[in-house]
Amino acid sequence: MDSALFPKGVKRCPTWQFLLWIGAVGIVLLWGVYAMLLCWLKGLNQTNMNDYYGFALWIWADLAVIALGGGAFFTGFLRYLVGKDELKNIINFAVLIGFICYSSALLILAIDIGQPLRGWFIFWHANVHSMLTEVAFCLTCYFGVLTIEYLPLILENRQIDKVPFFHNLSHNMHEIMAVFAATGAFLSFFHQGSLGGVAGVLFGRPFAFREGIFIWPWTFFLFTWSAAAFGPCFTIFLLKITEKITGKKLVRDSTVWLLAKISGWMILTYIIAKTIDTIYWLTVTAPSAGYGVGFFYDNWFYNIGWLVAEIVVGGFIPALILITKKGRQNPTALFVAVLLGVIGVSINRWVMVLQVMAVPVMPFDTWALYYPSWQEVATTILPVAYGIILVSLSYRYLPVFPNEVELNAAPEPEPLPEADEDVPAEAAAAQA
Amino acid sequence: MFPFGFEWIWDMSHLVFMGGLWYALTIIGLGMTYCVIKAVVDTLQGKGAHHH
Amino acid sequence: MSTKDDPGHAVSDDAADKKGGATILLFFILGVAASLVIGWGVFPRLLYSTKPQPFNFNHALHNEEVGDCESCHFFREDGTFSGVPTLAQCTDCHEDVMGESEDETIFVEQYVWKEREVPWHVYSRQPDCVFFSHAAHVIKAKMACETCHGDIGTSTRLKPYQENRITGYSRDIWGYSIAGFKTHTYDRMKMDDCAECHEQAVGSVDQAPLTGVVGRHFRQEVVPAIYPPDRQAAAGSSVQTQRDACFVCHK
Amino acid sequence: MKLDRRSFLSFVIGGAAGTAVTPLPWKLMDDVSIWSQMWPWTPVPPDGAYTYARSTCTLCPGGCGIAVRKVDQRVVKIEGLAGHPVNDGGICPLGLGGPQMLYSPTRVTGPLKRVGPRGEGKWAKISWNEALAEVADKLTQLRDDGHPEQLAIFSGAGQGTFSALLERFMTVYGSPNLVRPATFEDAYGMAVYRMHGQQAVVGFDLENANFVISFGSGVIEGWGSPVRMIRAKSLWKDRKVPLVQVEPRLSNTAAKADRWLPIRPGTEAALALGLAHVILAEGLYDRNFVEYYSNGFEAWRKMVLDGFAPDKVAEITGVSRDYIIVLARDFAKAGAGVAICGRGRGTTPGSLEEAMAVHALNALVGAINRKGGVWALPGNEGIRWPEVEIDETAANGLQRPRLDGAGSGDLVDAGSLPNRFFSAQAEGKADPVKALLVFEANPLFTQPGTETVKKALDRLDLLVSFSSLMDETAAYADLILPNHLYLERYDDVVAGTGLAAKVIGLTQPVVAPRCNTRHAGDVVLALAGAVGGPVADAFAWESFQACLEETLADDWDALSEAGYVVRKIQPAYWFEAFPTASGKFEFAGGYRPVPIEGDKGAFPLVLIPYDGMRIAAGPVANTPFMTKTVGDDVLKRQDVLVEVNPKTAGALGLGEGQAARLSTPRGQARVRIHLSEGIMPGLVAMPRGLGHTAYDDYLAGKGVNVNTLIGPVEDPASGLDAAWGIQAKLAKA
Amino acid sequence: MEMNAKQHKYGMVIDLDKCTGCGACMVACMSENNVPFKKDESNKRDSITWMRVYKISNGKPYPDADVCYLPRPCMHCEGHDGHSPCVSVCPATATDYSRETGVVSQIYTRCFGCRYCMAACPYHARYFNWWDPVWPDGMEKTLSPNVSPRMRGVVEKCSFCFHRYQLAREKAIYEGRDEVAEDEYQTACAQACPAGAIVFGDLNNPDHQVTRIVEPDPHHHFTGHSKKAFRLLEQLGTNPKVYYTTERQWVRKILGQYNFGSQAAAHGA
Repeated sequence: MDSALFPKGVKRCPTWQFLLWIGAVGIVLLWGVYAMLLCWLKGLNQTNMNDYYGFALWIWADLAVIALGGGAFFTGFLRYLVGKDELKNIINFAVLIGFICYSSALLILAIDIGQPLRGWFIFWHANVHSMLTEVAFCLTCYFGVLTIEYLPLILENRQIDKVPFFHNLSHNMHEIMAVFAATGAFLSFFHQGSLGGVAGVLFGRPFAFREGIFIWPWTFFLFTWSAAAFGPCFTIFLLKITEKITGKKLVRDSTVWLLAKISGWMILTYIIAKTIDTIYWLTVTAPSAGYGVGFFYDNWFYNIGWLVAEIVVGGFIPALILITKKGRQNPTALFVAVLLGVIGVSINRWVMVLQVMAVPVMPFDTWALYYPSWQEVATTILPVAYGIILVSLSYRYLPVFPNEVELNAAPEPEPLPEADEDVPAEAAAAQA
Repeated sequence: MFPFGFEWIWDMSHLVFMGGLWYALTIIGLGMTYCVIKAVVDTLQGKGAHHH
Repeated sequence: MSTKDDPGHAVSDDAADKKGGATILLFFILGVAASLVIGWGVFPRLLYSTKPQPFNFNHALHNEEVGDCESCHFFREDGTFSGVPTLAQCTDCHEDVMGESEDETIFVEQYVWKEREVPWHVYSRQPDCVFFSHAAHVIKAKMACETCHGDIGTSTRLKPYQENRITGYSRDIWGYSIAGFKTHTYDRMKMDDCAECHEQAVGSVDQAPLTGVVGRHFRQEVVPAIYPPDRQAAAGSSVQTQRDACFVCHK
Repeated sequence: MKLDRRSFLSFVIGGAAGTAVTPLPWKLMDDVSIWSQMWPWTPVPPDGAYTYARSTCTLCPGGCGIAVRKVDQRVVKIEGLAGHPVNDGGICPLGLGGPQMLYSPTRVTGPLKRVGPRGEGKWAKISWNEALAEVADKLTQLRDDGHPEQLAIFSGAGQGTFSALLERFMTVYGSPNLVRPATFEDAYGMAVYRMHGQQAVVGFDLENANFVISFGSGVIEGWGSPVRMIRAKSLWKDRKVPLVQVEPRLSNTAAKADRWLPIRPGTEAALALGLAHVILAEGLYDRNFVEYYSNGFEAWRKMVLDGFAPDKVAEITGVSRDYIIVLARDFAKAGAGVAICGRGRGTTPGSLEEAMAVHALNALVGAINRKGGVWALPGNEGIRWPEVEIDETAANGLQRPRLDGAGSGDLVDAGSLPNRFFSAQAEGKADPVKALLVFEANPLFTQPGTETVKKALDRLDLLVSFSSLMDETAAYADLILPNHLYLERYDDVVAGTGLAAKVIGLTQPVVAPRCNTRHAGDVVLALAGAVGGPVADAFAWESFQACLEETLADDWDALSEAGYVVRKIQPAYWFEAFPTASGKFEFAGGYRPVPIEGDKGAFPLVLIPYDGMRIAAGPVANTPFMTKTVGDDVLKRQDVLVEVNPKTAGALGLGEGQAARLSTPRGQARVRIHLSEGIMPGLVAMPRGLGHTAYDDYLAGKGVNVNTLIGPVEDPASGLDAAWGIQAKLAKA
Repeated sequence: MEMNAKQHKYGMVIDLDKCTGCGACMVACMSENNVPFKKDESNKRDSITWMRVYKISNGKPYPDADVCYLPRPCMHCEGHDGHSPCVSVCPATATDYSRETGVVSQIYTRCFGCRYCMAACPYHARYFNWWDPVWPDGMEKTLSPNVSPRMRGVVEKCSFCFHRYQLAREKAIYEGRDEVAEDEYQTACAQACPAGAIVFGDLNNPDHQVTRIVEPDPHHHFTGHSKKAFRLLEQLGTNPKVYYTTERQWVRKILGQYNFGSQAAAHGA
């Protein structure tokens, strides 16, 4: 009955099935919202954070989603600035993912601070020396950009588009989208970087501290780089999942392969840089502060395995798969690669937040481990549920995938699965 | 945030950082204003009514 | 599904759409107008509640009697400022009704005899996080009370005390202009107003365009008094702001 | 209708656009953040005039001078009084706690009468007149029955005017049963009495000593006058004065000492004699003193030389033979060496023989009444009041033996024996006490053997507590007549347990009483008046303050001005110091180990209590701030951690932080294990002062009261409690 | 940034051999600074103690075991020209370094609780108000008006009792003096310490006791000239203003050597 809202010529599952799906995810969402309200009303004592763990699960989630959302700016960068036109077929989806990631990041920050009502001080009373200030500003601005990039997609909904004003608006926005994309890329380079800076500048925390140039520690550049490298992995990862669930082909392989290839080379170059940085840090920076090589991994939980997992399993392996033609063109290998990539960058963000807190600094201090409370877990899952819902809605009602119709219009003799039964294929084709 | 704010100093870090920020904001702002105004004009000129 | 969708539809009533466009614009303007009225007119009235003072106090009269502010608002031995007089102080003169004013009668009967402190609403009450040294301003910088407190010393009636319903502070802190404009030094008592004067003392001002309605006056008269010469050349003590460090005015 | 929807939309958009250029959103944003900065439920302390009031702390016998910081009439802070002879500006965690006690929700706000069973906590508020009448009736009745001795007083009040007032009251009333908590000073005092032939207050001139051996004394953990001792320790550090700490546990004192000498608990006396042996054998003792001013030396010498050769002592104590010799030599040769005893804070007396052995050791090196030595100072004289008229009833009452047997039989030179008092009362001896008044004390918490004390109290007709706060004894009482807190009342404190000078401090009311309380002194006066006759006549003063002013007449002005007066005391020279039969110092004593309670088979381990500065174990309990400073190696949530050597714990399969059941012949409790290399294997150490059942959630129910697990062991020589531990058993919980 | 005569640099030197671990400094600090307290404070990672005394053990077996207490206030790091680990990371300028006094301030009403400064501070000197401060009925009367109570959700830390400097300065002004004397401005902990283990004063003033003990060497990042006094984590470049002295070698070793094992167990208290 909501078929009038569907993009032209596509098939969507029946409403009841859709509502069932949304409802199921909605329950998880509500659980997260409940936890969120607890944190806001009762305070952060609802978490298991403590004075040793001022930064914890949430901040990791924040850094992770921003890194993974990096696909949006980087794809945009390639499409509009580098001129990889091919990518226009996936840019919408990338933008959608980015929008979800960044709105989630902002939400998490709003829960994480002790005085949300005063959160705006970070802008009004900005201290430009603080990496966090840079993060807040660029993050917010870039979220604005993402909204601007996502807006036309909404306006292109078949019904909304009928309103001349909205039609014109989206049209005009498309016209100058390159400008917005450029600004977005500019902002992203900075906030992705300053997120790395957040940890890198902590000269009181030998595990996090890195040298660098000017005000920027090496982590600044490594974070930007890794976001650009792994962001597309996440886009592809989610695309594959979406295709699996919808049982449709949504983006041309050529497009995916192109993005995968670029991502692969980015990962490779990044992980080499990361390796060099790690070696320099372990052999020069840390020892100069009196911390031996073995020291940072001298714990039953935080052992050297984390380093291996991040650099080899989550770095070199996906890189090598993606840069080889055979690798990226084999569906399974491609999926494994992007998955490993996503895990790899997440591990990096994890150690740069939580292991930093865990490592003892004062000579008589001991390792500090922590486990999150259910409220923390719930508020961290909240964005996931929210993301799924937003993807579902967008997929159902907005022309996210320009090639969907043609990719799925190929006359198939056997009837489509019930799930997709709604508009007969012929009718759809006729309308197109 | 603004030159009249308490924390503002006329130094390099403010000029560079806040400069970059305001630059970005201006572009976004102008861009959107352009789009909206042009859309209004177009609409009044009856554009966008016929399409498919 | 979708007779709505037939392409002909949109074309059919082109005029209607134009007319629609105009009405929409009209409603837009209406919306703007309404919000302006609410924001500038209604909101400020709603934001503040007027609280009556326990009884009227005639500063002018007392000024004639005792001659200066210091006799009632004095410094203690340890350099701290006594602020609003306590009942004990007033009782020095007012054990009994002296004049005819009914306010005094209320005071003596309701407070002196019952030994209750007068629950004044203090116009200049600052948040608890503020450390303000009257000694530094009045003794060292030789500033006049009026600079911050205005001409209350010559007033014969206490003006109505308006309390911000949200913050619980006097309207005098934000100032009576809802837009936050000020024409006198005492029109507002927010942090920026303190900063305005303090700023003149320290480096940042040399790089910044002079802000504040009274900047120059303070630079010429107050600064030399507050800050030793060697301090004036140097930038402020704060690493973050190059102004006076936070703990100069906070506790 | 399509049109309406769109129009409405544009109306809203227009409204939003318009609102953005009004103060509304921005002012709201600012005000809301200001609100968040001043949440109504975050208190704003009212400002006012800052003043300091001089007074004297009464929270422990230390007698420190305090400067009480006030804002108008609020007490906000307590600081040490600079220039005060005892603490010179320094102050201990407990002393800092005054404000939290003054404004504590556990204050007894007025006279209370128990309704419902004892200790159930059901009270009726009564007027002071009713309260006084209740007590007076009982007092009168006891005298009418001809049994004034059935009234007993348990008083922890220091040696000041108030105590004298109580003594006077008991004398005219006719009861010998004025009982005081006993400390190591009682044991040491008896030792001095036997060796000097003189009732004396013992003082240690530690500031001038140049070598100190401490037999388990918590030098920096509350022994004597805590702040003074800590200052002395710092002085030693500056002057490089060695401190040797003899005890089985690495206490803070041991850690700060130049040498920690772990020793089998309870064998300290043997070590003292062992050291004496070396000094005698090598002729390192003060010949002048021994030859001209001592008596009974030869016999004592023989006893020591025969029985306490280093090897034998090493065997008994577990201290290495060689080090015994080295230590003895260093001590003797130091010139101004002094030995002190009294375990931990010295709140349990310990054995008389131990005190005598240590005192003999001091005598041997000529430390008696010498600069940097141990001084015997004339007892508490000074108070000159008119003689009391005693009627027949009182006379008869006073004839009766004390319930604790002190002063009669073979305990003729004993003063007060609380351990015997409570056990006798509990066992229902011939002439039990019917009414007990408790001042400045909390026996139900502080006396070892809580069960016995409880039994004893159960046998009373009337238990009256004068506590300002709802402590355990008060909670168990029939009546509470709350005293002013020390910040609200006058008192005089004779300072300096073990201080080589007499400092009298004045405690002054710095604020008006917060609750409907009365000065216990005034209450005593009122009660005396109510009893009437000679009892009333003995108290001419109309108030305690008047009594105090009269008593301290000469010093009153100086006291109220400076807060204290110092009486420099010169100890008597050797030739006139010993009013014994021989007129000389009497060498005496020996070593019989004090038996430990419990069967080694069933209870293979030994539980020893220990003291620390962060937990108040006396009649005054911890403030929330103090409890906050207690380490997570001592208290974890509601569980106390007991110190056990890893070897011992390992053998029992117990690990760090693990829950365990600790049982002794006296009782059992749930504890957690803290593995410590700083304690002798086979021992279990538990802090004193935890496990309160009264007070509020900031203190009650945290840990275990060690006194419920341990009981007194009577020293045959003195009748005092000489317990140093109890057999115990640890098992997984 | 040219220095000038009026600049103080308040600092502290703590004699670890005199410190008895009695805890008076902690209580004095809490009482002076309106520090809140909860019913259960045994979780030391969630227990606000501006001044915390750590217990360090030498890790040797009985009977060679030894312990040492280490009082740890905020170190008021100077870092490089006032850029302490925490100051420059605060996004809202809620914490600040004063060149006039060398004090690192924390403004609770400005702080919005992002806790970045806590992550930055290697000394764990910063504490977050996880809970609303609650004083048992009546005990709010113990609060001092010289220090503003904190609200839930903000970071707080030792201020070197700066309000005492503010009051001392007011007195000086009232008495027509320009400067505050050494004994006029002392922190609550230094004043209370019964062992006299804590010495506080102006490291820029050669007459102050603290300077005479430390002899800070401006040419070597203010390390103690006579190697007698040392600082915690000096090698990180935090340039703290709290110095320590001890003659016990094992303590110097544990506090001085950086790539330590976990052999030195610490108990917050």
